[in-house]
Amino acid sequence: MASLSNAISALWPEPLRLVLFVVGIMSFVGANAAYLVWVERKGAARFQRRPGPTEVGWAGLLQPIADAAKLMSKQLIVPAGVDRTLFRVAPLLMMSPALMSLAVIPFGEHLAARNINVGLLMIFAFGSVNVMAIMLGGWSSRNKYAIISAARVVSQNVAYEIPMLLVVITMIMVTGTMNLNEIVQNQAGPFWKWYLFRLDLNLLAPITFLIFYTCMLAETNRAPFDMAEAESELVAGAYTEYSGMGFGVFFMAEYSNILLGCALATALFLGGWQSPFGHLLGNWQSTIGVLLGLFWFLVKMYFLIFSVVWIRWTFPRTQFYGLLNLSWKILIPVSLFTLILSSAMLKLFR
Amino acid sequence: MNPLSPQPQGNTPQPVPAPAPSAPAAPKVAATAGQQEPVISNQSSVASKPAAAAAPPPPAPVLPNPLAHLSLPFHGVDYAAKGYHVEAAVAPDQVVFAAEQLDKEGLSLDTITGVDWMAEGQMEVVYDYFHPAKALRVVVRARIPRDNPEIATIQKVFPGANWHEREAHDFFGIRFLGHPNLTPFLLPEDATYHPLRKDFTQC
Amino acid sequence: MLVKEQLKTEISADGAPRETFVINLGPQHPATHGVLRVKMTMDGEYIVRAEPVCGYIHRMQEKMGENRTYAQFLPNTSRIDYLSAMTYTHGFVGAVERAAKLQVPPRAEYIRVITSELNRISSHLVWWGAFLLDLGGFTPLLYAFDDREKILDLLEGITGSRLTYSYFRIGGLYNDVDDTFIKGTRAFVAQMRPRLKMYRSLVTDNIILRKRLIEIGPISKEMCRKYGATGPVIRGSGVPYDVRKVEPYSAYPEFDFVIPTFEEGDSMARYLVRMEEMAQSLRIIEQALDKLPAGPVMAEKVPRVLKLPAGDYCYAVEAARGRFAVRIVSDNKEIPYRIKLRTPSLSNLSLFEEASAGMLLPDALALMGSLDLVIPDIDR
Amino acid sequence: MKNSLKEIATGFNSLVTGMRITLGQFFKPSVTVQYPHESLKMPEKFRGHIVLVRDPETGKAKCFACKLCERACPSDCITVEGAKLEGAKKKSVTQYVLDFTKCSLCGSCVEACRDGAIRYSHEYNLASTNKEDYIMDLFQRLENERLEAERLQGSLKSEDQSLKSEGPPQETRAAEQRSTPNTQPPGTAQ
Repeated sequence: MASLSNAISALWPEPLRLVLFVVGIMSFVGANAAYLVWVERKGAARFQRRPGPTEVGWAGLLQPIADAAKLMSKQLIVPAGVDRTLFRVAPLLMMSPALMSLAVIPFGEHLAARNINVGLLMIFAFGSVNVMAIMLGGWSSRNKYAIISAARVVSQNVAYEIPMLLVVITMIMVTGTMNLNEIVQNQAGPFWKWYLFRLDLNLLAPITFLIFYTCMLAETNRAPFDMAEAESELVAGAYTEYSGMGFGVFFMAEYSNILLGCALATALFLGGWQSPFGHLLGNWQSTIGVLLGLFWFLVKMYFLIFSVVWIRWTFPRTQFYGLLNLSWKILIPVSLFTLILSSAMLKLFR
Repeated sequence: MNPLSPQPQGNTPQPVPAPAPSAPAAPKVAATAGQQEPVISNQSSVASKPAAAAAPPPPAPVLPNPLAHLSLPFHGVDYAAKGYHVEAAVAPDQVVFAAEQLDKEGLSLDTITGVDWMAEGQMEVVYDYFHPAKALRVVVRARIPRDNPEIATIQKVFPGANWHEREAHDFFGIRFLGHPNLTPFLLPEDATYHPLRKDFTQC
Repeated sequence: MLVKEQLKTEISADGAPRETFVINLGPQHPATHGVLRVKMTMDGEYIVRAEPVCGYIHRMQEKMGENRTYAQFLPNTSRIDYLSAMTYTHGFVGAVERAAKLQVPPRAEYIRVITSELNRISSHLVWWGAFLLDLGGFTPLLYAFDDREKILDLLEGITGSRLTYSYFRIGGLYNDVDDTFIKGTRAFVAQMRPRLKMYRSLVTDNIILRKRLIEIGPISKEMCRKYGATGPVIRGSGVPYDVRKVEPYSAYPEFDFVIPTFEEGDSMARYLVRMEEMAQSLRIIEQALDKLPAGPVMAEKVPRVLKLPAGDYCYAVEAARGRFAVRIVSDNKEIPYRIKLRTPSLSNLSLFEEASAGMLLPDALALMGSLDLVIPDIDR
Repeated sequence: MKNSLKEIATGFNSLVTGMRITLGQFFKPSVTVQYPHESLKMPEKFRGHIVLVRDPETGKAKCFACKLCERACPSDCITVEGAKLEGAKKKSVTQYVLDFTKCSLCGSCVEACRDGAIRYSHEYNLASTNKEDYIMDLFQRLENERLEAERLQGSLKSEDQSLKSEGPPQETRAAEQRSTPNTQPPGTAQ
């Protein structure tokens, strides 16, 4: 049987294929953003020993839909004296980079909207738009809490993009490519071939992963680094003045960013669509293979997402300067060190 | 200093174990003298009191007075009956001095409050102190005229008095002279009434 | 880096007026636990001046006291600090009993101690959860409430109410405890010890929490004394002041317990004091259950119409937040001439303005949380 | 350097410990009660709002309108009226209104009552959108219950015995469930 994407490309011309993928990604992100909220609520409930949403649908599965309906039916209040355009644009500006970045994530060997050589670069280029969005949202709200939050987000994201990029540079150096598909292909085989465990290439690989993971939490403004929202300090931070779907889009974007971050971590460190037991079921080209690849990818990605939820419901929030200290005093030196170490290792052993 | 046996002093019944029903009722015996002439020493303060002429109390046992060395009319009180160890009725212009003295003794300010003795036309300001290391509760009282309730602030000695004085001002209209911010504390910002004055009828 | 001392002034280092803005923290704000408002003059995220504005939930309890009999005022005392209602009622009935010279039977005193200590634990649990909520950790709140529910169930079983107990009556107790309560309390003590250990490893040892609390919001002994701070605040500054030890009341002298103190004076010290106090309260409860004497729970000859002899009477108890003192001025009538309620939260909060100057907003909120405020307790 | 490495190690360890604990809780059963579907049983001594106690002999209210409860109430939420019926030794209650909007559930009234004529109800589902529902005419409520019981007695002879032997507490409690504020017959509200 021909592979799914081959079939698609054979049957439909390129523009149609693109539309299909874009729609696919958008619905994937939409469904995920909605149901990650459910996962979060259900997960939080379990960590806190309560049942969580149960009323709407079986096990509360229709809750996200009810929430969305509620948010959509609410009035979009624009506070007096704000810059309306920026105020309205900010949520969309936060949502769109996540959507676009997902275009280069390979969910299977042939299941990527765009298999481009600078995939990683593109993700990070779009990733920095995120900061702008929250900053604009916070600044244009004309609310003191929102402005404090905007200022925090900028310094936080600047601080965390550095170690994250250093880690990614290490990975690019180790893999020798910026194409995510190739990076995953390089990790073929059983799970000890994943870059997370490739101590022969990068002696500090697990630490590299931890740095990446921590930075991802900080970049997506997730607890314990949720300085932008910091509910008990800044009410709702940059989102204070947003109502209805304005807030809803911010909320969805937050989950889309988590999704993106976890997908990227999966592709970079956890072998992407590769099975942890090597090629057991033959060819990745077959439809079964594609689906199996998707299955493994999603398993790993959702495990990471679960861990994000788990962390959120375990720890208190860090101090803001503690957060910056962590980045500048620990993460950046360590990631620089890994960069140098792995380049030395590459020079010596390859 | 001579730890005097507690004389009928201040506004309270005597610190005797069993308050006889004939003991002077609290409001009746006011420290009127205290506010007219400055009380200098323990001795004079006691002497200057109009000493409950109506019903002389039975001789009370001498109670320990850990603050006898201070030049203020402190006298011991039966803790089991009253809930404090030492009390003094001082002149209104001596409350700051008393606060300074007690501050030096290492006491801490418990609270400041008022009692409105409408019948006598007086307002009593009660300063409660406690010692953070030992069982020592001190009550300092001062009486001021009810129609012009003014007394110096002890906020400079105990910054914690700030809020207590504001509260007393809210409730009784006592003006604490020298207080930096005598605005309504618990009452609404525009409150002009003082609900704990006995003639308050607004509610 | 801005120097803390410099931040306390309105003038910046170069002599120019500091460019500040005012932010209103409250009366509706997630971190103010009710309706406290803090008017904060900020320089960026640094606090130049934080001025608490109180009175949003003021109910004039003291005036209410002047309009009703002693027995009628009793339910009010549960509503001042609703989280440690038992101890507040204790303070009030103690003052009345002292004035009326009522001898409370020993069994009643023991049960008062048991219920007060249970109440203290439940209050500290609420504080613990809410404090963690202030610091951004939500899950501990629900663990704390899980344990607190057990206490509330126990207390509801004997008092009939979950929060505003009105259990202590002038001269004794509303009713006697039953075997269910005693067994349940023993079971609770046994359950609570491992939970405290769990809290320790989940939260107290957590590096994020330690970073957020250690050396944050230091309060010196002298500052505590000047502001009349009591309870865990003064004990966190190294002064072992606890009314239960300094001015022993009720049956407390008969139990063996220690007053936990920490010298540091920072938010962590106050945190640790409360955590340790819960363990001590468990000890007291255990001892009291072991020694619980038999007998009546109500004093004999409590007059139906209670008139206190003229004079003023004080009584202080150690509530969960510190020293709660009641002053009753009586003029030999059925209703009190004046009731003064000295509440610990007011004095504890009054030092906030001085202590928080020059701090960062999140740190100031950690400091405020560590003071354990209950707003109705301040506003009365 | 050594210290900071140690700090990082202990810090990391504390984070892992915390996560282990929450994961442990993850798999434990939940501790909450799903309120509208299931509700807690109130303990015997639960202090709900007050209701009048029926005299098992006469089937009428025990209360004889001595007004002790009215006087004991700190919030003035009880209004009692009584009248001397023909041939009766004592007065009997004709009106007993509890203004539940003011009631603080302190229980002073029950304690003041010397004859055990009022008791606490175990009813706690008292939500209503109508303020009038909280001004409860307890006497009317008791009368309605009595009439209801009589009606039942008349129609169902077989239940006659059981109703009598049950005694007042169960009987009234069953009636309470019928008469939450929402479902109260309009006549009971005043």
